[in-house]
Amino acid sequence: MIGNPSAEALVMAALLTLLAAVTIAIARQRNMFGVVIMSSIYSFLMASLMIVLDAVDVAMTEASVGAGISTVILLATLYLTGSMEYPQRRSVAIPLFVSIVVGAALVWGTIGLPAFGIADAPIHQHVAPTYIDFSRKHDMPPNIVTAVLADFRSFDTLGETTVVFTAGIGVLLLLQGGWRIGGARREDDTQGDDEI
Amino acid sequence: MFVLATAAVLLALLLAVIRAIRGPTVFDRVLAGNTVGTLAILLLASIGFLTGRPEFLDIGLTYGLLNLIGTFAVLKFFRHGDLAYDVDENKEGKAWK
Amino acid sequence: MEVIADAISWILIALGSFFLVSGAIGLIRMPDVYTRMHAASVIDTLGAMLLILGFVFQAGFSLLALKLLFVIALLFFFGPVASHAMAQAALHAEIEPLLAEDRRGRKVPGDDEPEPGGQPEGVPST
Amino acid sequence: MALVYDMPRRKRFDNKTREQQMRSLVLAVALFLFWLALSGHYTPFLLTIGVLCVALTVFVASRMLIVDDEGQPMELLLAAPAYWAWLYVEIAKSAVTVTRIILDPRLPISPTFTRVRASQKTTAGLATYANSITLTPGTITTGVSGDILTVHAIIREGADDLEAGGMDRRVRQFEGDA
Repeated sequence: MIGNPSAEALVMAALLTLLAAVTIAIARQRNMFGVVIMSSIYSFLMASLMIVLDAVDVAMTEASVGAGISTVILLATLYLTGSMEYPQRRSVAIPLFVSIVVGAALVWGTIGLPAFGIADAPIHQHVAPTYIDFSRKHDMPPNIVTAVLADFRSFDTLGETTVVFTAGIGVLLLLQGGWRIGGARREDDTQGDDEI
Repeated sequence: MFVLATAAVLLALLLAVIRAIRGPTVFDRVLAGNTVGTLAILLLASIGFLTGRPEFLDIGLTYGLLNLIGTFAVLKFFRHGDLAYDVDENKEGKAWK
Repeated sequence: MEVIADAISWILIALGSFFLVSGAIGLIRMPDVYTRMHAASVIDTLGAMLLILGFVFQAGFSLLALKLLFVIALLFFFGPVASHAMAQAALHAEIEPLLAEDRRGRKVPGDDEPEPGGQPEGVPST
Repeated sequence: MALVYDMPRRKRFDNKTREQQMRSLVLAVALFLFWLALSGHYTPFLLTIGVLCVALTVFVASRMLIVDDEGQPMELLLAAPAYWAWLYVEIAKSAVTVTRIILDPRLPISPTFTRVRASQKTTAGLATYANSITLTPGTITTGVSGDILTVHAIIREGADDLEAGGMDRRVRQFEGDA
């Protein structure tokens, strides 16, 4: 947030508006493929918002999990289920009530947080200086974000990396095609396969 | 100048999202999604320059690759109805020359 | 020297922004999927590449400029692959293109069996 | 449901020729340069890690049998910059055309499907031609069957240009230079 604070705020407002629009569209969408594609759009917008908020590592994770692996997983699910949502039969009163209460509780929770971007927030008092001192003293990677992710929080990162690794397997699945188990394939797979 | 670039990217993003919401076919949404991915890279770059910290452009490369993978996953599903489909496996002897 | 680089980069950024926005307008205005793909490819090629080239001039000779060039290369190599896959999948799903003229039945030199088709299938809504 | 057993469709691992070793080496050098460009920190420890990563990647790539003339067409590398420059000018010209169509209030499109013949001799050349058609705004390759490309063009003139075969000749020249 060094440059132009008002431009920053404007970009953030625009992105949040787009996010809200996409969310409403997802909720109204009845075709599941549309939902999958729009949630991937949502992830890209969310990742851009994270960049504006200077949370670069979160943006990276959001993009790879949201746009990469969850697309693959949701499509694999759609392969097993149908692709159209059934019309809603029950009343929406109770779900609406629950989500309003939860949302209100979350908003209420944010009141207790320190103001956004303030310099004397608790995290800047002891956490960040400790990371910086410690990583300098013990010859950790030159990039402190890397040091925090790979040295201080390595188990947490191991979990995240596992997710990204799984995403990599999804990529192989897509690009390499695949021999099915035992090299077998079904005869009827070739039907309807014409070349345009 | 970077403000202009950021504004242009945001405007294009808005129009692409409108296209994604309006559809009408799934392929319109895929197309809009692909465009949003490209615009996210551009937004990343222009915000980087706007705030004077353009160091995290590597992430743009990741975005590009992920965008490609997501698009391909959806399209492969539509083309073949299956994510693990292999063209060569199912079509012998039609290779190019 | 600095001034010249700045001027070039400003021109490139302005042009890139222009093509970006007009491609996005095309995304809204075009009547069907296939024509919208052409509009989107304006964004992917000229819009994005000019904008990033403008940023390259701002970055000067550094690793940053190299990274930006990698982004251009990515768009250059993978953009057409995605467009092609999209068009093919849409055709496979039997989404009929609006056509002013269908020359798929035309004889190509060195070709024995022309594909069926070849009749004009309606006029685009202009 | 009949089961059909296929042999793995590509070459076996063991006949690693001299050419493949050469390709692996070029791939390793290219990857290491890429690594250096992205890293920006050059201490002995990090450089060693980089070399190890590159070695692992090349090993996995050669095990996946993607280090071949299709996956890594290094012959085309020398002729490429001139071709890319030419292609970029073409892209700019047709992008301006498409932009004028978009911004014209009457939206004067005349979408056309056509078929053109690709006269390239190698798969890399064919892929270059098909991708170049797609990359220029206004034309998209929608299918490849043998050496016939199906192309969707946004205006008739785009289809006419492709049928005249200027780009086809340019790609063949590019392929021949290599």
